[in-house]
Amino acid sequence: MTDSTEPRELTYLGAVNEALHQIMAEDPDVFCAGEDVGANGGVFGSFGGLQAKYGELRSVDTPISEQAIIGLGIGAAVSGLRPVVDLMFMDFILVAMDQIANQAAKLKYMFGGKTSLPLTITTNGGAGLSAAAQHSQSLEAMLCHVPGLTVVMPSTPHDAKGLLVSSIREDNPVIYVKHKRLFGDKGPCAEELFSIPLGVAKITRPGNDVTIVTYGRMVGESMKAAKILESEGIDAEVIDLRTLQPMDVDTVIASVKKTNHCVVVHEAVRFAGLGAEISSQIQEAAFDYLDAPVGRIGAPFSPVPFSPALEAHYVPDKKRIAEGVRAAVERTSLPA
Amino acid sequence: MTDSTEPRELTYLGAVNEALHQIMAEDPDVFCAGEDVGANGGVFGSFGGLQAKYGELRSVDTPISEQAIIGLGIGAAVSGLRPVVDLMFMDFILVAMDQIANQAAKLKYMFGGKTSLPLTITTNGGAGLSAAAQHSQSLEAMLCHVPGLTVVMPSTPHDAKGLLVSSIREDNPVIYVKHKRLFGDKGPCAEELFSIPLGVAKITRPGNDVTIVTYGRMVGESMKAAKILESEGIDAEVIDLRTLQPMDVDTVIASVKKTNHCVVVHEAVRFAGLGAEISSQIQEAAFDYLDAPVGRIGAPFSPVPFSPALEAHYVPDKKRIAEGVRAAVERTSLPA
Amino acid sequence: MEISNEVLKDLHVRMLRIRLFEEAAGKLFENSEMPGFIHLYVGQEAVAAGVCATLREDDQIGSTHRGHGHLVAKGGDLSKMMAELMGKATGYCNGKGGSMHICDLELNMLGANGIVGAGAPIAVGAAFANKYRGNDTVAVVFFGDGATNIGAFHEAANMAAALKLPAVFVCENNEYGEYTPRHKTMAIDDVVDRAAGYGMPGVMVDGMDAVAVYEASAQAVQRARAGHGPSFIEAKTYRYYNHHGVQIMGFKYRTDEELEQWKQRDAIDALEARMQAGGVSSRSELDAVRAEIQASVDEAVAFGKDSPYPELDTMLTDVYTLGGAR
Amino acid sequence: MEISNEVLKDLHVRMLRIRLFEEAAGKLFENSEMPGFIHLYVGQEAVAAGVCATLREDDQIGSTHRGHGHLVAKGGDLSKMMAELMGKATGYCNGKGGSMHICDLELNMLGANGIVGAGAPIAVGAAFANKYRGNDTVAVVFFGDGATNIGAFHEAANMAAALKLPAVFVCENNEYGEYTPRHKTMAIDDVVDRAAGYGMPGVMVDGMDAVAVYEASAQAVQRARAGHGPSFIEAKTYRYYNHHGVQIMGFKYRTDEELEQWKQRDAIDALEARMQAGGVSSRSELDAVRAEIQASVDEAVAFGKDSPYPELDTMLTDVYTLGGAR
Ligand SMILES: Cc1ncc(C[n+]2csc(CCOP(=O)(O)OP(=O)(O)O)c2C)c(N)n1
Ligand SMILES: Cc1ncc(C[n+]2csc(CCOP(=O)(O)OP(=O)(O)O)c2C)c(N)n1
Ligand SMILES: [Mg+2]
Ligand SMILES: [Mg+2]
Repeated sequence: MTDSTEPRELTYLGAVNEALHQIMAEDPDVFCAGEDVGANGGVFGSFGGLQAKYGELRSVDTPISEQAIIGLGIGAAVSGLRPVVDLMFMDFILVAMDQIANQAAKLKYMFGGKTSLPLTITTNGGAGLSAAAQHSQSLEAMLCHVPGLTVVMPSTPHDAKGLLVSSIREDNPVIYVKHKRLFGDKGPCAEELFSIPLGVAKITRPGNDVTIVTYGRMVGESMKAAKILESEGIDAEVIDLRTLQPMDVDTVIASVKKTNHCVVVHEAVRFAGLGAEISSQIQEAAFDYLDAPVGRIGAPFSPVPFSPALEAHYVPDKKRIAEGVRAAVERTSLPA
Repeated sequence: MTDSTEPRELTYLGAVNEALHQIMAEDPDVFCAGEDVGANGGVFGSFGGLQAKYGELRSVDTPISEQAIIGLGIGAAVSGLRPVVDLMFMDFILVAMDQIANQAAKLKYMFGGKTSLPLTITTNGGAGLSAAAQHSQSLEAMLCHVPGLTVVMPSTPHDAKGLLVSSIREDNPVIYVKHKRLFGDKGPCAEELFSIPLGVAKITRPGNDVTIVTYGRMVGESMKAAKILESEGIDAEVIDLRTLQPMDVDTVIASVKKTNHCVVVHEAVRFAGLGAEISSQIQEAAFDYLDAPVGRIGAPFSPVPFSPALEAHYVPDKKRIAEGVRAAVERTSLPA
Repeated sequence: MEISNEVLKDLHVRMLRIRLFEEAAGKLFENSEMPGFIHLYVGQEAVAAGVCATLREDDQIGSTHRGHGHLVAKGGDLSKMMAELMGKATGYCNGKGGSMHICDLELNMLGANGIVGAGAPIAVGAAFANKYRGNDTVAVVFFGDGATNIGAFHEAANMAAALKLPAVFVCENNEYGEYTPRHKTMAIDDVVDRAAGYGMPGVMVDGMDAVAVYEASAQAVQRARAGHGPSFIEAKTYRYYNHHGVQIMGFKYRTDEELEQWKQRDAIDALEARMQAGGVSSRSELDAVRAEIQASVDEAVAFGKDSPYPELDTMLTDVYTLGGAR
Repeated sequence: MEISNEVLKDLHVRMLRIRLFEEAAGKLFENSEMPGFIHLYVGQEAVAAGVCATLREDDQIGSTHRGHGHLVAKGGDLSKMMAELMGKATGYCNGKGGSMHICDLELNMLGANGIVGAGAPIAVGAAFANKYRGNDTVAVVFFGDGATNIGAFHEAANMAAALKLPAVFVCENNEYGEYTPRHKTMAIDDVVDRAAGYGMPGVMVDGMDAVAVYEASAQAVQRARAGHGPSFIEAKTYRYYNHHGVQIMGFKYRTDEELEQWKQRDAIDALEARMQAGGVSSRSELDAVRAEIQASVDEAVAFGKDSPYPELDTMLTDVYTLGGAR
């Protein structure tokens, strides 16, 4: 069953953990590996209880060796298993980027299609915890630029569970990125094993005046911004992309053709961020529908600052989003 | 002296080598290090003759250790030297991405500004030699997304020399990317040591009907396309960005305001490539001047294929560029 | 260890198949009938042959940029190989991979790799899958001396030891990484000195002696099969041709004399001498074997030449496995 | 080696400065007066103190995520440190770096590092600069036991040995990487077993004995200064607090008994006992030293608390050095 809507509540991290428990019960080829993933259940708890239930071979504590962790997953996936390998922080993809982008992403193609690569890489991205420049990044644009990869970023407990199940069932390398500041967020989530198809965006709030395209933790901030805007008479449609690669551009374009205005919001650095791709695609496919340029809201061009006094202003929030949307909507009335 | 135009001809690689010889003569703090860089002068010859002239300490053969090669450069730069460290192929930045993007790019900021980092990373990018998926990539978009980095891609012998001199003199980490298929290209290049400022684009061909924004090897292909288009009555302005980060957006915007049409051309994969950033910025700054969406020409969404039969169609060429420009220009006449 | 005549003949055939295949590939490359980069295995045949002769078909091997020899030794189809090297649709990778990515997953040859050291973690992943499944399959990791300096290799070796995986690490020490002699890039005399740091037993063998390699590999493979974890083998060997391509003499980075000295100890010559001396095969029998292999190489060349290039519409296939999101 | 009373007193002060600074930082963290992650050095003081006491100010040190101790031992300003940990404008990094990036380039402390192993190649770069300049300055690379499993560390160690750089590699083996015991992540008993693979001399010392660390370091530093290349020191030690933050007892990954056993051998207690027994300092003299250091720590805390947060307009400065293209 797909997209269940039962009322039970779970935290975002609880949903991830439940998905792992259920899919490991279902499929003996699924195992988890990473630093502190086994006995300790992961530093954030995503893998809690798995080793007790499934043993050390299916819940593996690895050395601090990000390259070998990804390689372990690649080799096991080529051998027909369905590994879930963990990188503690998204920033650490840079340590293992060769294995991710030169190996996992390309093997199938380089081998003329003669393998599949059912590998899931889980990781934790995003700022807001004063974790400073090397533990706070949102690097999804780099990953989406690499043919062969699939990139998923859930925004709710329900999506966290359903998208993780699909990621693990996917026969391609998937990078599944949780946001650290969503871990404790509660929301409805069905108890049974269910999946949400990858590559399908969700209209989180229908609206007519402007489209806000976003994902991850910025979905919540965008929803708050939409509420502010509503009180000002601006009816925003909020689209949660959920999967960034492949991207559900059709849903975005259909929305923009209706609203004629669009703002893309992400936490990542704006320059060469995913907002640029989305903005360009909208322009290409809906040029004549746009009453204003597609706005882009993202982090400014600096590393993530440590001090909470700075970081609070670094990460986009509902206020900045609302401002950006206002600017986009008001632009219509400017002289052309 | 800047932007000299003496008539002597040099190859692209010869210009690089000459720049290194001259700047090492001028500045005793400059040294080169990398795999086969010393005794052998680099596998492509960029570093030829340096060890004979400047000795083993200024022209260092390193182990096959891309992370330590970049780290060597960072540590030496923090210590006040001006290292030039080499990654044989641009694809190998992925092996060293932590040192490049988490360390070199961020140290100054994380340290509250208390250091400068005069590090140049030289490398060789681009497809067209049947070098397959791991030796043919154009990964500049990833680098440009990282605050703290500067990215340079010369298109001619003259630029190769002048931009390398500026890169080495720059007090920030610069990735200087040569294109493998330009190595043997000959062009005018002044004999004396000269520099070309980073961050300044060059209008390679002035024109009135459409702006082609490009860089690296695609400059030559775009110039050829412009010639084809000229015969069809389309007068293209070709802009060679030369430096991608910081990007000379002003020159691009000024041109688009004049031509009202724009196509961005690069060899990199289109999705989340730099074309997206350029297209978005144009849209944001010149929305009302655009008669058609900004076109983007780049590689399709696959790894670089090995077979010449496929690769020849993978890399954009003058024909594809001309087609893209035609589409952009003709778009004006479509019903809005 | 008792070495049977069958093993000697097997080693001979494996080595000769590599040698003749590589000589042919080199010629095509010199004639510009082969695109891209090729890293020939000639000179090092005893290593791939000696190791692969101790393996079962289900045992996996991880390879390097210098991978032709490994695939031939594992039983690779010469025609599909030659076609791949020429970028043809009939090649192992349908022309998409070429020399640096050639593979046969049915033979459990997990692919050459263009990134030095990167094949090691992947092969270790295969070793993990063996342990996971509780079978007694073994994964062999081939790598050069230069590769032991790169992080991915180190992580893979340590991971295999820490998880006690059924793996065998085989270092082909040909004393150079591209054009840089080994002593410039590591401060140890023997690469095998690194084994102790991983907690693996390590042995050094003459990589020009296929029998010695066979014996060392048999022991290491047996150890891995029995669940006792990984081992390290350093095989001292030499490549006859240039790092990349064919050119052989007149380099600055190594002397012609050095090359000639190694060729004196050519592994195929040595084995043929031993077989003749031991009455295993006569000269004419050996020649017949060579002729047979040469014929199959010639066939492979013809197959490659006659094969079509891939159709343009295959360019964007095989990026993803279809189904699911794709 | 003759250990003078001055050295003993120096080691004592260095250790105590770390201990009291860290205890204060831990309290602030527990009271939510300190943002982000902190990795306390308490328990390991003998290592940083013993090593840094053998260094000159121009000698560089590369550090880790657990870097406060290294900076204090190198002579760091406690007030600037405390302010940085609190994210204040007056901190070492103007609040931009925090605990994981704290540094003092004037003291040649090249920065804590949030990426395990990543500080090693950078420190090796500093060692290269020393050799390049022909001076006799030495770079020390601190790293944990867990860090020796990551590629960057391996490459750095090998590079230093291959280029014969003036570097000293100091492994602080506290037997855990976060919550995973060392024996799960490497198949060797002693980390120092890795030294031979790099061609470096290696020694193992009791990391709870500042004098032992001092002696080993003095020798290694001397060797590096004299141009004989890098050495490896493994110091067996223990962290008293949790991997991150403060919580101390009741964990599953290690027992309270194990912790208590290590605390019996506390480095500061041991040195104080030795100093008293040897007539170097009396209890009351030691207490006076402690009181003085505590006062400077209290001052640092007050400084940190009273300091302003960085102004918003500093957010986008310091990304680049201005001039040239910027
Ligand atoms: C990460 C990486 N760095 C550099 C290269 C370029 N390169 C290809 S082969 C090679 C030498 C490898 O030496 P070794 O491991 O000893 O193998 P050999 O070529 O001697 O068989 C180098 C440096 C590469 N392919 N990948
Ligand atoms: C590349 C990387 N992987 C993982 C982490 C998360 N992490 C931070 S500290 C640590 C443990 C390090 O162990 P060790 O080197 O022994 O140092 P210790 O914490 O014991 O002092 C880990 C895994 C990281 N910061 N960087
Ligand atoms: Mg070699
Ligand atoms: Mg530790």
